[in-house]
Amino acid sequence: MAEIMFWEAIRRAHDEEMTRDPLVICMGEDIGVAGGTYKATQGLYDKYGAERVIDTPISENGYTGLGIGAAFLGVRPVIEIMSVNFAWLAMDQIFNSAAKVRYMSGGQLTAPVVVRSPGGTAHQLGAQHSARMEKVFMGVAGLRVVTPSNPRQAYGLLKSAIRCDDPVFINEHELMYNMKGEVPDEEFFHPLEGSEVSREGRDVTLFGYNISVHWALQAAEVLAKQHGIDAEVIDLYCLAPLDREGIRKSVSKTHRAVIIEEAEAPVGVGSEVMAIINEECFFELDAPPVRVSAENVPIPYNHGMEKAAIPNPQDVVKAVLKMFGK
Amino acid sequence: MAEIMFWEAIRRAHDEEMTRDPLVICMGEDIGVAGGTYKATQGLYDKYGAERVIDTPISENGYTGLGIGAAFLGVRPVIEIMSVNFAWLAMDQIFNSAAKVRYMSGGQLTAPVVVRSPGGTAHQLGAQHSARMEKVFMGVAGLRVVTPSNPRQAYGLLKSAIRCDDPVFINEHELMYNMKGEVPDEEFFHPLEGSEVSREGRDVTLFGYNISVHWALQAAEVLAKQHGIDAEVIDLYCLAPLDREGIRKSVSKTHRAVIIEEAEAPVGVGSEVMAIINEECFFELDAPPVRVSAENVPIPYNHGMEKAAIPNPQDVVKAVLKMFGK
Amino acid sequence: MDTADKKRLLREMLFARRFEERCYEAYVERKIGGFLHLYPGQEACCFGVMEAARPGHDYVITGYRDHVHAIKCGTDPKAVMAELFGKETGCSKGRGGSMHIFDVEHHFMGGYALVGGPFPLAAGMAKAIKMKGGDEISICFLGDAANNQGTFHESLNMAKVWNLPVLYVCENNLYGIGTRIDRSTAVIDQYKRVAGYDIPAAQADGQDIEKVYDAAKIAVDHVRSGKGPYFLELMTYRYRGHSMSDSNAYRAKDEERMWSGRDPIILLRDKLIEAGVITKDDYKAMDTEVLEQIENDVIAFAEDSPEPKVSELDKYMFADNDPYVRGGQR
Amino acid sequence: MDTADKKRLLREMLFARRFEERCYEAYVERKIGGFLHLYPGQEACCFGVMEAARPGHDYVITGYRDHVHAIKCGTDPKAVMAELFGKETGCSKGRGGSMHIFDVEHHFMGGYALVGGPFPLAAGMAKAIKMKGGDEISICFLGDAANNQGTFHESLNMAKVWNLPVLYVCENNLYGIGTRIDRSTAVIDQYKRVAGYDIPAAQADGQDIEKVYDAAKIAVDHVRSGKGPYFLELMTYRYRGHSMSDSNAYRAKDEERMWSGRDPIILLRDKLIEAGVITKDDYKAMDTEVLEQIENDVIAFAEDSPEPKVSELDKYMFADNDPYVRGGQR
Ligand SMILES: Cc1ncc(C[n+]2csc(CCOP(=O)(O)OP(=O)(O)O)c2C)c(N)n1
Ligand SMILES: Cc1ncc(C[n+]2csc(CCOP(=O)(O)OP(=O)(O)O)c2C)c(N)n1
Ligand SMILES: [Mg+2]
Ligand SMILES: [Mg+2]
Repeated sequence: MAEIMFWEAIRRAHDEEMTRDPLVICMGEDIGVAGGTYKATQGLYDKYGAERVIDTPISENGYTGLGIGAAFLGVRPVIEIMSVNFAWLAMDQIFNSAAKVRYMSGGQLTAPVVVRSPGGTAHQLGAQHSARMEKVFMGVAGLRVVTPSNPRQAYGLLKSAIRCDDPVFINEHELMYNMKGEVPDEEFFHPLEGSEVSREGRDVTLFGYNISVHWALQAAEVLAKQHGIDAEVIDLYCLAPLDREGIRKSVSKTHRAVIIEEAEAPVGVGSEVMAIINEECFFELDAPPVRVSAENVPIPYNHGMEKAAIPNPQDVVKAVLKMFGK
Repeated sequence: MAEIMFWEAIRRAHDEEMTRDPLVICMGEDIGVAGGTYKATQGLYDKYGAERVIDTPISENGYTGLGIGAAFLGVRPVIEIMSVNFAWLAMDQIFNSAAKVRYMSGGQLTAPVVVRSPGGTAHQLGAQHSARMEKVFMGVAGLRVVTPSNPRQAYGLLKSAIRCDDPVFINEHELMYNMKGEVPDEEFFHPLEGSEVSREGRDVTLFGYNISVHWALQAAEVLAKQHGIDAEVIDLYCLAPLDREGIRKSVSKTHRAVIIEEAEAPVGVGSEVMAIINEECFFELDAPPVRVSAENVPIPYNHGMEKAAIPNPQDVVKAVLKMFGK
Repeated sequence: MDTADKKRLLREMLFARRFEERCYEAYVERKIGGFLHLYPGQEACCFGVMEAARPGHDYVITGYRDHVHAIKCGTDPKAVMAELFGKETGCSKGRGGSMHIFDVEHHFMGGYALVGGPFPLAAGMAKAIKMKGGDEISICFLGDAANNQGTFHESLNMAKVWNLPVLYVCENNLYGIGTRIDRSTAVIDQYKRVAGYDIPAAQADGQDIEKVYDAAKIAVDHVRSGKGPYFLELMTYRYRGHSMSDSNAYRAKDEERMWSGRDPIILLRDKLIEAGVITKDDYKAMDTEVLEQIENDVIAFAEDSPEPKVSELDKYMFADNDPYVRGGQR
Repeated sequence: MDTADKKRLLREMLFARRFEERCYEAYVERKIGGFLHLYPGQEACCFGVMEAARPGHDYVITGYRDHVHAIKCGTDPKAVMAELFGKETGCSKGRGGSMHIFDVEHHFMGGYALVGGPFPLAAGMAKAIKMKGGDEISICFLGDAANNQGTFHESLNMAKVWNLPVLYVCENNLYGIGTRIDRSTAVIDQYKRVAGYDIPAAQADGQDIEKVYDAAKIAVDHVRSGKGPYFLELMTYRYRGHSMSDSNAYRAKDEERMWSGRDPIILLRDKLIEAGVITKDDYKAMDTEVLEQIENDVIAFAEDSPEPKVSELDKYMFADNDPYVRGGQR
């Protein structure tokens, strides 16, 4: 089992699937000749050529729709939207076409596209390049939404997403492409639904996804070492549909929940997980669930302000300590 | 105080503001010569002319952005998007430009636009014309979101939205334009924040907004008459920011909450109100809060299936009875 | 097109006309719900183009005004009417409705309700055809006002850059709902807008099916031969309001009269009568036969068909038991 | 442009060049964060156009490559650098950063990071100007690749239909990040794409400021005189990578050499030297002066300025105490 980087894991999944199936293609801005802004498609242009590794014009709604139309006839496009902020431009095709076509055609047509895009606040990219949009993708029926927290998931989720007959949105993170992690050498397919216990614990459940899993894990270390609190960390790699059963199980064990999300709080992952807890295991709760979210502002450029706008492991620790009355 | 229709109330607000301020304009598809799909701008073209009552091309992102640019220089555009489904096309300009420009310019520029659009499931309009998108508008920092439930609010909210210096999205409903209601004869301005007690009650709070307020009120009647349950109905006419204090107050009184929304449940108004209840008054709860939402599917055309996909007053009654163990 | 073809086309167009008129009635009778956009006046566009193409083989996609296009591709009119009635036997299983007619078997890839939505989808289908090496082409029928949508621009550019086998047919009926084209559009002749993409384009009379056919022949041959996209504009007119909820008050009576004088069915009928191919009585008999077929066959089927089951509300949302969902494999 | 103007413009362009180069260094020193897009190579575009327009009076809007445009409009370079340093004294109060320079007082209406975003905003400003009856014009500077965005199409159409006083300037530097224009765009000459909107258009050499000025004069006069929109394409080249994170590996060395041989500053300098307006030494002195100004004045100011207060994180999200929020009135 090799340690590889997040971007390498994505690249490998592309590569294997493109070797296997000549109808798998990838497309996006600067993914071909330039190899992709975050290298997720590096080398594929030379290997598979311009017909299958497609540098698109800056036409987000257009090329996303084009990918969807190709998928109608059996092509399997992996569409990269360079930054999730630009995905607003493509929402029409993602939701009005891809997410609805199977249903409204009575099951005749399906759009097995994968749309991948990095969301999240990176380093001082400013208000128009720091959106966290997972909540938007999760809220509309017809789309699967997954979000890897490590190279293994990045690889396995993309593999499954390409082969799955439903449209899948993969929410990545600009700050995570160079993260290292183990990925099995043999091919594998990560489930597109469910959740994962990243750390077992008894006292409180920390729900995270994508980057916030790491904040949760860091917080759990501090809580264990410095405060004697044994936190369980659940990785919600699937955001739509959320794993109600996994959420219930953990909260029924720990009786306490903190949800950590990088986005501003309103109608976000935090609120939805809370709602599920209320619906599934309200009476198991020993304390009100808590969300640790971003400040409700557009993201400022200034470094200090940017950091203050986004949650961090320390905020998680604080939230847990407060919950325990410490 | 005259009884007028919902569309007349909107028309009146437009008319008064356009008379007062020559920089108030309205724009949208077929709003001018044709008078507006739902008559909200009827007669204004003849009265104010083509420069101020603008029939736009079918270019949602374009004309929304144009309105925002005009607002930079002091124009006050009221932009109608004929159906909220088409708003996906304009999200880029709404969020990336209007909602962020004040912040990222350090307060120098603001985009005092009003975007009005009917959302909701009407009568068999199918999957691509039945979206309920309030959740999408609520989740991103920088936009105000209001949603009138009656002609008085429709009038007063639009009046305030036009004059407010922030961008405001007004979520209307296709099925409500012909609803009648009293609107004061004298000019008035409805607050853009807060919530309203539509019916006082002791036993349970029903949270609704826009059309679901009416389902809640109907359910409350049934509950009172047939089951001796006295429901309070709160009208969340402001969805961003939600009225935490109003929510807390009511739940602290009734100790029970049901949130009714026409949209599919994930990351919706229901989950956010639940989260707020958990954060504000968890220990006041006598029962887990409950959401009454749509089925999590694209909306089917068939009449019976469509009805089954969307909640109704009966569902609210059932949810309350279940909560009371009846 | 030989004489037999023309006679057949006359009947096909007449059938389409009567089909749509019957939809109107069924809507008034509340058998059909939702938005209903009818095609009368524009028949020569669809029939002329598809006659030059290969219905059922070439992939066709369009907007919400879609019943006739599906029928011409080979969809059973019964299945279209049943769809409008919201029945399980409808071509979209009652889930789609008037704006979402689908018949993948006949390569009718759907009606879509977002104006401009099909532009990129059509280019995508063309991309797939090209990758798979087939001799089909992708044909996208849309209206004039749709060309103001950004997707028009984006799709035409990509279609040209990647040399995709897609034929864009613009049915220019001079209006987008109640807005006359010159009030929304800088350049009225839509085929001229395509210069910015270096795509060959032509304009033809959309009321005369022979002219449509001739223009479409060139277009289809161009695309099928691998020369890339083509744009064909057909000048036409819709007789009714935009949809059933449209009062149609915005058009001058003169204009309407002028266009009804150029009815595509009457034009072809009169030509065939003049040429001695049919008589007036033949035409009347044809009409009676068409009306009977629609009533006894099409409407009866739609009426008698069952509704979809409410218990199957979430059928078709996702693929059934897709193994990848649980980490399995196919 | 008389001789004095040319001399002034030489200094202005040189200042812009040195300013940008100093940004590069500051970025390497980690004084500047985020994405940084620099302007060297393209200076004659902005300075030539704005010389023909009225800086500080006409409204200007552009993309993320925006520092120099703001400075030419009249923004204090100190405030621009302070913005890049994320300081409270920055022209956007440290909230915007490199891609979001704003200076409304000087009618510099912002840099925007979404490619194609400013197209409709510029048309909207033109709409406001027209309604208010001013003699300003709206000027939108964007790149070549931006023209593939749907907003380009939508905005140009509206600008023409409503006859808006907007000048679109396309700085065609042949690349959108690493993608060469012919790989993404069906028609290379961008001014030809505008035929589909019936908007007058021209192409000019973007390296020779006199040619830019001459072309821009015609354009600006057209727009200001009420004749509606205009599209001006300027052929140019950026010397550096797209942004600081761009390796710039995709361009041929030959091509780069060819373009650096047509440096807008050197071209003007040599003309002025040849004409005897300045000497080589004058130019050197000018350069020294510019460099000192940037170091002692601009950088020092940015360095010494305070950071914004974290406690003011939600300042500027909404208007302060807007009475309508609570149902009051102004
Ligand atoms: C994105 C979007 N915007 C607006 C509408 C509303 N709408 C439906 S049809 C139509 C007019 C389209 O006109 P045209 O493209 O000329 O086609 P026609 O109806 O004349 O065949 C409009 C504005 C829509 N369905 N989708
Ligand atoms: C909507 C959107 N899509 C993609 C990007 C990423 N991006 C930033 S600049 C750029 C290239 C733009 O090229 P061009 O318009 O020619 O301007 P130039 O940078 O050459 O001045 C791209 C693709 C973006 N910022 N916004
Ligand atoms: Mg039309
Ligand atoms: Mg460029």
